Amino acid sequence: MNAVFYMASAVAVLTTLLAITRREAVHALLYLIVSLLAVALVFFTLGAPLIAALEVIVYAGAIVILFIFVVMLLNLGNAARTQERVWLPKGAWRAPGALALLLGGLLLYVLKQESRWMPVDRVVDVKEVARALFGPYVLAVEIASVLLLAGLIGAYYLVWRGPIRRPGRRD
Amino acid sequence: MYELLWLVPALPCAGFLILALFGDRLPRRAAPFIGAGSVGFSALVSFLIAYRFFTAPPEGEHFSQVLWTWMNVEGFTCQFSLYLDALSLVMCLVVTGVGFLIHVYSAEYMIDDESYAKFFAYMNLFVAAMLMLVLGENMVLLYLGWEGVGLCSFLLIGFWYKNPANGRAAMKAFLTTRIGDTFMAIGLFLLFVQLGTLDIQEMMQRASQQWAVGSGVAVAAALLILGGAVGKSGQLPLQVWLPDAMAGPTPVSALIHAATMVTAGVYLIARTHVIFELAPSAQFLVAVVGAATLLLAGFAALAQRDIKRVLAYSTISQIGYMFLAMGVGAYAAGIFHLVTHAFFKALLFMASGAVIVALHHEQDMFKMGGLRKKLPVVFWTFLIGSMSLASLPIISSGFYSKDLILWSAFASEKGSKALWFAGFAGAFVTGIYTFRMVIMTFFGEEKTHVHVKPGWVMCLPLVILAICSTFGGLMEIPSSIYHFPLFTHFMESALPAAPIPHEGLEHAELMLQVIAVIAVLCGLSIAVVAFGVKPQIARAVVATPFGAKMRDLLFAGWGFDWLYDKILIQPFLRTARFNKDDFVDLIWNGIAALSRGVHSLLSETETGHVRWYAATLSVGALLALAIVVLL
Amino acid sequence: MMLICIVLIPLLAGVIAWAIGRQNPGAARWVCLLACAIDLVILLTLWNNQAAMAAFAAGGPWLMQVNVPWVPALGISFHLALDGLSLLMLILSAFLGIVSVGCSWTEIKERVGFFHFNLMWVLAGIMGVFLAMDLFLFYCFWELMLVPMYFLIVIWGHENRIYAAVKFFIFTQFSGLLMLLAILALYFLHGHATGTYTFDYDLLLGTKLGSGAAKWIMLGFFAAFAVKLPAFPVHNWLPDAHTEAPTAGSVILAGLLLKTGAYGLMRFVVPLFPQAAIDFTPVAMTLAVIGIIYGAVLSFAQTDLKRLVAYSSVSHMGFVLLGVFAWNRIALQGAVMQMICHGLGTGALFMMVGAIQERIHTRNIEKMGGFWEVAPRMGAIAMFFAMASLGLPGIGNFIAEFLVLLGSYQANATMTSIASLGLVLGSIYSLWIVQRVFHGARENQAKLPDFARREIALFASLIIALVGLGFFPQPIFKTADPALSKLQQLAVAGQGAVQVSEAKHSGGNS
Amino acid sequence: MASVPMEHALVLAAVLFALGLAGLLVRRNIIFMLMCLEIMFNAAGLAFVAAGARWAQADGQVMFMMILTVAAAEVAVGLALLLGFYHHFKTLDADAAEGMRG
Repeated sequence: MNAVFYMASAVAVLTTLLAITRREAVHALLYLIVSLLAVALVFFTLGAPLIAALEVIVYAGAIVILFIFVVMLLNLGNAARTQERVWLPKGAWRAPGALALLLGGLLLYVLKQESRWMPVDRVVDVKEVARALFGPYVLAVEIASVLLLAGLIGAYYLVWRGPIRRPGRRD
Repeated sequence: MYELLWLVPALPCAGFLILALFGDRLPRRAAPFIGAGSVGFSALVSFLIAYRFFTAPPEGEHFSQVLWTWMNVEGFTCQFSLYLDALSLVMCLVVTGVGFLIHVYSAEYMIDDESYAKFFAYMNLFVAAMLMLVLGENMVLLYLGWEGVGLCSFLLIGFWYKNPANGRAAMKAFLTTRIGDTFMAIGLFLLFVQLGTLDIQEMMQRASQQWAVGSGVAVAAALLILGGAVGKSGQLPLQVWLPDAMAGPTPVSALIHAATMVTAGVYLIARTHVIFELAPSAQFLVAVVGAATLLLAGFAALAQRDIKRVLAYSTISQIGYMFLAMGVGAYAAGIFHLVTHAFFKALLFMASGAVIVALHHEQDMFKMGGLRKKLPVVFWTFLIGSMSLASLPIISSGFYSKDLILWSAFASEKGSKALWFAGFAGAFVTGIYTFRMVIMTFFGEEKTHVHVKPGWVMCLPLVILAICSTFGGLMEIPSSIYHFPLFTHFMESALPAAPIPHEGLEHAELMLQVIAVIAVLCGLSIAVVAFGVKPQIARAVVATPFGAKMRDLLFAGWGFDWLYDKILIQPFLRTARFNKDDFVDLIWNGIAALSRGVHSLLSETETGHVRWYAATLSVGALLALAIVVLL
Repeated sequence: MMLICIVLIPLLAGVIAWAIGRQNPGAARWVCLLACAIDLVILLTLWNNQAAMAAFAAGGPWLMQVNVPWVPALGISFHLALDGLSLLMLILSAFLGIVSVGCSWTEIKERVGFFHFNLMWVLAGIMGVFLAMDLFLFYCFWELMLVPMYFLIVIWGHENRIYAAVKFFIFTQFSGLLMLLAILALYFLHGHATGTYTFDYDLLLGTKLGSGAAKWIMLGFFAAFAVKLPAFPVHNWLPDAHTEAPTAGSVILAGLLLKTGAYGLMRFVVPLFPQAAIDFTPVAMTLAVIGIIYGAVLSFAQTDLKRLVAYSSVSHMGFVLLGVFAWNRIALQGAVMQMICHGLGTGALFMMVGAIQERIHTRNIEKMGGFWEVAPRMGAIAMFFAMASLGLPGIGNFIAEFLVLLGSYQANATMTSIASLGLVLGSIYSLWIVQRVFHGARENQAKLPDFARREIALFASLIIALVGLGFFPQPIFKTADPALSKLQQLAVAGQGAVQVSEAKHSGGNS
Repeated sequence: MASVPMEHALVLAAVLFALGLAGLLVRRNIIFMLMCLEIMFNAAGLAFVAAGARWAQADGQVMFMMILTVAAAEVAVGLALLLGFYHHFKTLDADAAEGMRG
């Protein structure tokens, strides 16, 4: 199982790296799917099968598909690809890369300070999660539902091009 | 009878109110009746009170009438109250009497003016204020009148407001006197703090009890009061406004700038003589100021072209005599000269006004001449006035009063030969400029055609005043001629008696009179010769370089205007203009500019690029983390 | 209850005016006029109540007061109280309220309802300031009068109004915040020392403070009041705000807003921090004298007529500052008188400028001249107010300036002598107005109708008031006297307390 | 059950987060920026799950589900905004919207 974890981790890092560097959106999304699947595997090795499933269903299944839909909607062609070349010269990576490296390094440094090698060896199954979710966290669940509703309405409103008269403005 | 005292100032005040509020709605003919009438009734009341004062003097020879409590705060009380004694009675009579005649005169003089009612309104207000000045029981009330007459002077000098020069003259007059007034106000504060009251009689009493002769406070107070007096009375160094004040209508010059207001300084010193007695050095300064002024102004009068400016300088000079009298402690003599001066100077102004009107508002003497035949009444009255001004012996009132002053300057303890000589020299100069004026105006050939002849309304006051200036002096006849000190005797209840002459000077008086008379006659003959018989003499004198320069200097009134312009007015104007935009604003706007600079610096970081925001966000997170972890 | 009404009436009138202003501007004006008139009547009735006045003069705490807990947990109460000083200021406010509604009758044509709303709310704020005896409430009113004033300038002002309004707002707001800090410091120090945390004026009086703390807290108050007054060198907001504000705004600013500063000095600064105030006196008097002279010189230099009048306010209010810090009865009475007379006189001058501007559409003095010829009534009235401005005896201003100088001469002769120069400089700019605008040859050929009946009535009421005060100032003195006497006693008592505590302190040490 | 140390999982989370950040900062295309945001969300969730697993508690997973919710809502709104953005600016360049420039 350890080996699975490390291999999955390696795959996740690699594909994420590839995903953020692609010029073509669809390529990047495909790499992203792989990355997410790898992370789902990591969840599984960490003893969280429910989360692993959710990762696959929601992230890889729903969110990324949403992205793909949008890419399709926009119908970006060759122009976008050449555009991307202009937007992404080699030098563009320097500063952000350094910044990210610094942040990552700092995080790793923190981990090294605290390192005590705590093993993870127990599965927390669906039942336990469900108990927590509908026990102490029930309010959070409700809030999350409201959040989703707000997201829904917001998204709907933002893309709707119907005959809306903007309120609060006199002519 | 005395209870009617309040009517004396109230009547002109009522006249002012009626004319000011309804002046433009009343028929034009009503204005002089209200204007002169109110003053006339006021004069009548004054005369009745005066009669009563002679026949049945009030207890203590003074009478005070409290009208209402003006101010009463803890530590300071001030009544709105009138005070009548011999001094204020005399002033009252002069103000209302001469004032009435001048009002009558103006009824014709101003008849063509569009603001006929306004003129009488201002004149009435002036009379009311002047009466408050002389009747006020305390210094605050006196100050009320003091400033009130200043206001009226301002209004009336600038009466013909369309000419900006008149406005400037008015402003100059007000501001110059205001400088003096401010000294006086500080004097009042000092007196109040030291003596705890501003009631004049109370104040004088306490001063004489609390202060030693020559004490610093007394000198300071006296000097500050002198500052006020000097400003109002056009004495050195604040005399510059008076010649310019002639921009006003001639009746105004007669009433305000000759007979009454300008003598307020003399009245003030007489009123507060106790303080001056306590401050001998200040009193000596009064005499010196008077002597210097009478000489400087007398010489300046020699070179003037404008007939009214000659009279203005002669007024300054004559008030110099009064100051001289005050300075040597001959208060009654000074007041006596004030009275006679009011007669003859009002007469001279009004007569010159008649000339000016007759010549269609021509004031330049060089364009006059030969009016003796054309305007006989004016000529004779002007001549009588001139004789008084030059103090020709026996037949003029000016002789008696000026003689008394000269004698006091010579003989009193505070007097000295130098002061007498100044007065004597002044008399000589007076003789010259007076008859220069008479000769240039009424003799010689006619240069300007006579336009209108004065009617009886203008002539009557002239005649009355001519009589007064001839016989007014008989109130006081010197002992060398016939001992009859009616006036000084009457004043004794209010003012200390004239200083006792030194022993062994009994015969000196007559001798001095003779010398003075000779001087005056010399002056007269010089004038007759140089300006009448042989005008080329005067011309020759002026033609020399020194003479020309001298004439210019005298014409400009010794250059005081120039001096003040250089050392006071220009610096003030320059400072004001320089700092017009208020340099303090620079500081505040500087702070604003600084914060605006910092703002624009910071707003450079607001690029509007969302990635830049994300980057700065993560830098911030990085820093926060680093601080937590590494420290 | 009456006191709440006094503040409430203008507030309500403002709301009503706003509500009906769009349909019927005339009704909005009448509502506001009526509200001010009702206030004035109420106040005059109070003034006329001899029994209450006598009781107060005999040593009663207040003429009238309302004290309701507001936020008891923090020691905040709704405490309004009236004494002679406040009463006079309130009468002045109501009177000038009428005048300012009257003078904007034809000037304001846009958004009439909202204009009157702001006007009434400023007025209510000012009245509240004069009444509030709870420091928190006082601060609330202090801010209440600020915001509508800002709107008055920024909406109905002249060319450069935004700059002026922002400047006004920043100056007053910043100094107001300093005062808030001082109030809180006082609150906490008092609470810490006594255990009762309160904002109540009566209770805070006599708080024992260390001299350092007292000094700083006093300065916090002083800053706010000095800006409002305005004292040199924080006067710069005033010329701009006055110049750009609509006429009614200028009248309220000059007539009332400035008085809140003076009132605050009398009511709070000296009684709360007597010793600190005494230590501060030389500085304050110097500022006052500089203000008198500086304002007068600058006033003369201006070419904008309204700015000229505005700088004259700086000069005149210097006398108030001088009088307050001289802190004897004569000077204080003079200062109260000056507050009233300056309110009336300068308000009238601003109305005059407003009227001229309405007619010839400029305030530039160089484009004026010879107006007397066509508008003699205007000229005569201007002459009167110029004379009031230079302190001519017989007009209330003279009484005020004379008493201030008389009183402060006792406190500091040198300063007073220098301040007296202000009398001369004051006459320069006052006469300059008359000389430049009304005398001389006709400069501006624009049509210049003389004052109509409405304007005559307004000015006549002001003239009558000023002349009345000039000859019969005694009622004012009588009304203010018990209040001033109490304030003086408080100051003396507080000063004594400080001295005693300091003596104890040093005694304990030795 | 293997015993993966929690720290290693956290290291993975940190690396993924840093990669996401780098991508976010460097890409101008809004689609990529949104993708990178998702990566970062995911990394954060991973950290929660790892920590939860260490203590054998369900709370970590619950938190992940919350994050998931937020991420879902975010991507919905974000993509809607993206569409609107593209409609308005005719480009996907994030730098095109600089109306907030100071």
